[in-house]
Amino acid sequence: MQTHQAKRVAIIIELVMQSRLTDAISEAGVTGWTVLPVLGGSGRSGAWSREGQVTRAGGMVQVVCVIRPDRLDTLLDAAFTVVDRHIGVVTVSDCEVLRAERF
Amino acid sequence: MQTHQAKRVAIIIELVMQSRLTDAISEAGVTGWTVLPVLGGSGRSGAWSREGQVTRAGGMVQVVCVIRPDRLDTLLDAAFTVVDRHIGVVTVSDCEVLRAERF
Amino acid sequence: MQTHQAKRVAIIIELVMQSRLTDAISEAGVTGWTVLPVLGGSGRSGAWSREGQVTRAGGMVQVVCVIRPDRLDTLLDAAFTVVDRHIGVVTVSDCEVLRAERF
Amino acid sequence: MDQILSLAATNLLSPIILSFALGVAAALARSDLNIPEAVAKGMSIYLLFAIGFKGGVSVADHGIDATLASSLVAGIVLSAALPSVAFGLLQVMGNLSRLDAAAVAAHYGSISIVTFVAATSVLESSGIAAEGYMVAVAAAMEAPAILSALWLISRGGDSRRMDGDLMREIMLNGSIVLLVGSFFIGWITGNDGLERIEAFIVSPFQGVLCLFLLDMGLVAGRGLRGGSGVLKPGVLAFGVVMPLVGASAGLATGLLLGVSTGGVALFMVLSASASYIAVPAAMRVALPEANPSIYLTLSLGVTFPFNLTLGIPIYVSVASALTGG
Amino acid sequence: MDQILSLAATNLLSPIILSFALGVAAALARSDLNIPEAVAKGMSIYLLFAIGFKGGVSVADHGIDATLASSLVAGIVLSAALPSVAFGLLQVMGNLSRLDAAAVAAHYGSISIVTFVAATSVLESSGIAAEGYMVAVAAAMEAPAILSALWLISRGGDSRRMDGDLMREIMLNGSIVLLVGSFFIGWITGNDGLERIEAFIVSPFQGVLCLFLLDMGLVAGRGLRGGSGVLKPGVLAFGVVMPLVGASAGLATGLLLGVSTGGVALFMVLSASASYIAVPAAMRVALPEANPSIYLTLSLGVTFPFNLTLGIPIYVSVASALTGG
Amino acid sequence: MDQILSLAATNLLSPIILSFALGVAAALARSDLNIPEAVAKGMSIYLLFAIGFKGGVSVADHGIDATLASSLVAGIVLSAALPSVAFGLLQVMGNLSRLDAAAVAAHYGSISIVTFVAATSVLESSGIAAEGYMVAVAAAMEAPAILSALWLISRGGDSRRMDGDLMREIMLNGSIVLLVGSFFIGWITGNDGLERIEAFIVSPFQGVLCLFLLDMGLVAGRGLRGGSGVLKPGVLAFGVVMPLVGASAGLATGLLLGVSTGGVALFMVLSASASYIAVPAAMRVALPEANPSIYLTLSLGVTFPFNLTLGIPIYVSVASALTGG
Ligand SMILES: Nc1ncnc2c1ncn2[C@@H]1O[C@H](COP(=O)(O)O)[C@@H](O)[C@H]1O
Ligand SMILES: Nc1ncnc2c1ncn2[C@@H]1O[C@H](COP(=O)(O)O)[C@@H](O)[C@H]1O
Ligand SMILES: Nc1ncnc2c1ncn2[C@@H]1O[C@H](COP(=O)(O)O)[C@@H](O)[C@H]1O
Ligand code: NA
Ligand code: NA
Ligand code: NA
Repeated sequence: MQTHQAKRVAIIIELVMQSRLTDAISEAGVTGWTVLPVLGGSGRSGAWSREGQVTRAGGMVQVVCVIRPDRLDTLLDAAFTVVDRHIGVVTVSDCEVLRAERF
Repeated sequence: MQTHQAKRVAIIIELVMQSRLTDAISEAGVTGWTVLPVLGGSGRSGAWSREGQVTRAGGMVQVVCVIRPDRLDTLLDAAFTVVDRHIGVVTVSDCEVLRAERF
Repeated sequence: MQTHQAKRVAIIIELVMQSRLTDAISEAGVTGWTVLPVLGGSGRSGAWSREGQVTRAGGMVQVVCVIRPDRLDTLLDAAFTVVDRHIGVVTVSDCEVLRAERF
Repeated sequence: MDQILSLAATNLLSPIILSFALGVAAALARSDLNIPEAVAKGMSIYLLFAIGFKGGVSVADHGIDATLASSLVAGIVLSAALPSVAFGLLQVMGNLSRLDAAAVAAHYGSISIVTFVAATSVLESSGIAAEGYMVAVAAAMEAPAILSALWLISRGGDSRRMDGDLMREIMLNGSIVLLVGSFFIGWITGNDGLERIEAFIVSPFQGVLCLFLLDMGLVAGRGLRGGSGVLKPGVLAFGVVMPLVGASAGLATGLLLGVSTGGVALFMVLSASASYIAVPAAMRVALPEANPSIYLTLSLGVTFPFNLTLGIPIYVSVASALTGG
Repeated sequence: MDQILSLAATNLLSPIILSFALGVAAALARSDLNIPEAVAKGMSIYLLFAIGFKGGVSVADHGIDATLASSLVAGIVLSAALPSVAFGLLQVMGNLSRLDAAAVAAHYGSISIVTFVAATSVLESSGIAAEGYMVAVAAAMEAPAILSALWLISRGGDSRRMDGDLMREIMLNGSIVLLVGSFFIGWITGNDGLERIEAFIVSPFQGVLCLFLLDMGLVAGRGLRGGSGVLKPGVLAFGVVMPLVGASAGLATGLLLGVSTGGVALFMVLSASASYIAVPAAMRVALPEANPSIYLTLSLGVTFPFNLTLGIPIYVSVASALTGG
Repeated sequence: MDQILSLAATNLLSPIILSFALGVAAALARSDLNIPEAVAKGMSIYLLFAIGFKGGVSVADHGIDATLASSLVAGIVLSAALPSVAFGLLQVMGNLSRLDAAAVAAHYGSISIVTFVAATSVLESSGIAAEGYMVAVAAAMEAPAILSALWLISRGGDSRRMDGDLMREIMLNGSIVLLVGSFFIGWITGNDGLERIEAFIVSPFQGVLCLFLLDMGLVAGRGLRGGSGVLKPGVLAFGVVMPLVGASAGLATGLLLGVSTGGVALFMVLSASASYIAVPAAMRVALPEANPSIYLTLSLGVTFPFNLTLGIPIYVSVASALTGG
């Protein structure tokens, strides 16, 4: 089956910043992304977990964005303005996609 | 630690199509997969979110399948028959696995 | 934007083993990870699903760990001691990270 | 007319409708107020279980009416026939594609159980009785419309939309099974059973309905915010005209069958209401090319609020007037 | 015998059992009816809190009986001893591996709190009183069976299954802590406390139990659909024989201790029931090689339904007959 | 003093406080007892809806008091002014960075609605009435403190922390919208509305509050386990001193306004309590560099338990003594 080169960008970010992030990348012209739930984690700012949270303050989500390689820098620049001061991990990996006309 | 080459196929698809997809790939002889929840997303058919959904109609899931490279095409063909007319994004990436005898 | 090589390790493991796994990798000096929920799956031990589970016994989670390439083996060794006798799939893939000073 | 207005006013100022309005307002103002999916689903299970159970108990109480079987058949016929009417009406009023029109038509042949629940609670507070088996009629009306709509499409040469899996999913979808199942449980256990769980399924019912409608308001409001652009004026108007057409069909059916005032009103409500759970799910499988924004916005954002606020009082008043109830 | 039959009939036609049956039927028919995990967990927390609290209030009311301490000890002994019986019985009836047999045995030494809850509600509606502290006995019986089963395995030369973490997880698992905690809260606050929250923990209890058993039925039905193939006839039969064996041990214990009719019945129920929450979790950690399909299908798909439908009426009738209650 | 002690004792031994204690104990003992996020959120929605609705009904009942407007203004002023007091106090008592101090200060200007709910339930069981509009005052006090704290930071030269989006999120956050919305629904529908949903929002209220506080206890206990290390003694002491300072400001305000005994007590409670939902979320957006462990542990792990156990009885007793209520 025919596939096409693409980049997969995964951004783990606080729930409160999610809409700011997706707004920023939409403005940069990126129209496709998926948001995955995150149960907990650990990093430089300590460990946290979703269990029994009543507050929006503590949660995180993962925003995944599959994109044409030549658009990667635009996306990263846009994402970085939001992630910059905030907790968040950004990873980029290679992947291939079916139905490339969609990206 | 000894690792082995494999392919990681991730398919984002509508909840209503999940069992049809996993049925199709089982029939093609693929026996291992994992289903991850998806909170929301955006694509050509607009943005959507899990929040307050009462209906099965709106949700999506991500089906992840780690597979031996030589079985990739069988899997993609089987998946494609289901994904074809439907909303859905299929990505393939390289990975390595421990305990390759399991795949 | 400047990025740095890293490894992304994803471990699908039973819920009851999650804290044992994260304890083991912390002890090996790994301080960053993220836990993602899993809805269901299928493997050699059959298919399962989160639906209507009242018991802790049946669930799984995915623990994702982004790490410097030179630390990979330490991580895999630590993880393996826990995963060994248990259900679980471990995959490793290449990725790039922003803000490498965090890893 | 006076009765309609006074009933409408009472209805509009009930906690139930105001909770719905609060939800719509909060969503339109982009508040982050939201009810977790699991809790909303839990409440809908509660409502289905309670309404089914109470219907069954009422049948146990009053015995099977001669009209039970004919009402079930009438419901199935209504559900199967209304999509053609809707499809025709859409051809006149909007210029949707055949696929979109068929998908919309399926929704209006089927029913919205929350509209039904809201109507029973208006009937109750107006002291109007209805046949307990109407919940079984509601369940019977969920599915036929889907088959009808797929048949409309297949006439256009596009077939193979339906398979065994989909058929089973439609016939055994959770809300039908729960409604019918709890109806039988209520029927079997009767008043003894009701007494044991009354404090759970009767007393807090109205309150749960408030919170559930708050959530429906949030969902409808979000839908309106996102989807309002996709609806042309003609299609929008369909969302208000079709319920009235459906209600008329329901009225005729109810009068023909000779059911009680409440029964006639509920036949009107069922025919007037549009599905927003079972049918959208089936459409995603069978007609993936149809645009969900159109049918969901229409059903949930236009017709549901219309029925909830103005429709139900109209239907109840008309049924009362024409049956002398 | 007559009493057993009439009690069984009443029990089988109660909303609770019918809800369970609805769940099983829906799952076997592959309906998509399902109750969200969070809601099911919420209901189980409610049930544990309510049953613990009411037990505590009853102790506050009637004072500590001289039998409290001896009942707790007896419960611990039963839980520790029954796995050996089950293990032996399995060696005769099925030909499971030692690991699988030990895992199954652990489940039957421990208890199912929902079975206990269902039994208390049968006792209540039959007007039979029981000691309030029986919920504490239930809590005490959760864990010892696990240690026993691991000891059975370690005798076979396979040790190092247990560590401090696992021990803490078993002893402080959520349901034990909630049951014991709410028992003490009920004891401390007594009838004053009960009055304040009665409308929450007493009146809607039966109704919540219905929905919870609907979910249990769905889970059991799904388990049966997937796991029925793994159970050989001998093992299947064990799922019905072992409860009767356990109940006999519970009967003897209750009679020896001289507790009330209800207390004897509950000792029988606890001994007859098999865990499906705490023990499976512990087995996944300690005996990961044991096949979960076997012990879950047996406990949830065979023994739980058996106890719920036939077992409880039998145990209650026998207890009544033998205590002259 | 005697009254304080007896009220404190009654309070400490209520099912509500004991449930909270059970949660804290379970978390400290590292039990896996936990309440699913969705269920906890569902309960908080229930509590907000019920408390808002009942406040509105009480206003419908007693008419608008002349003090309504002045109480709202006073609430806003208190919420805006208290952060400066807290900021100053922190400079004396702890040596937090300016950012951390400002973030903490924002929490103490704002309010904890659960503390408010717990206080109304103590007032009720002591037979002390309060103005129904106090829930509107509570809603009005949520947000101003955030703006105040950001202004404290911007004085230090660090600005651009606030934008339109954040402003909307703060003003229209879910709990404010639900509280104010249900307040108006209660006001509009009055006693008629209340009668329809009383069995849902009044009778089970105390019981739901128990389970909700069990969850709060679990969260607070986990916070204490993880975050206790980050709090220096001076900061810890602030968590007990600041509520007393806030309560004094609330007391003065209440006496000045001439509200009822219950009203004065609630002004004290609101001023003494610290936010743990709305403010932390805003701080993550506006002051991401501030350490969440500090402000969450302080607010949820120190001040919340203090107010719940000792604070409320003190505030109610003082209010009673000084108003002769
Ligand atoms: N190396 C890592 N691998 C995977 N997830 C990470 C890693 N580091 C941080 N995270 C995630 O990002 C969150 C915030 O990280 P930090 O900003 O380092 O506290 C953590 O709670 C984790 O969920
Ligand atoms: N480029 C992308 N990257 C990540 N997820 C995507 C992308 N495009 C689409 N999706 C996901 O697939 C769903 C359907 O996409 P579409 O069919 O384009 O509407 C979206 O709602 C997203 O969840
Ligand atoms: N090839 C695979 N690809 C993705 N997930 C897998 C695969 N094999 C197993 N899994 C996941 O790991 C779980 C346990 O696998 P197993 O130990 O093979 O039963 C399954 O239920 C799946 O969630
Ligand atoms: Na209809
Ligand atoms: Na047992
Ligand atoms: Na305050």
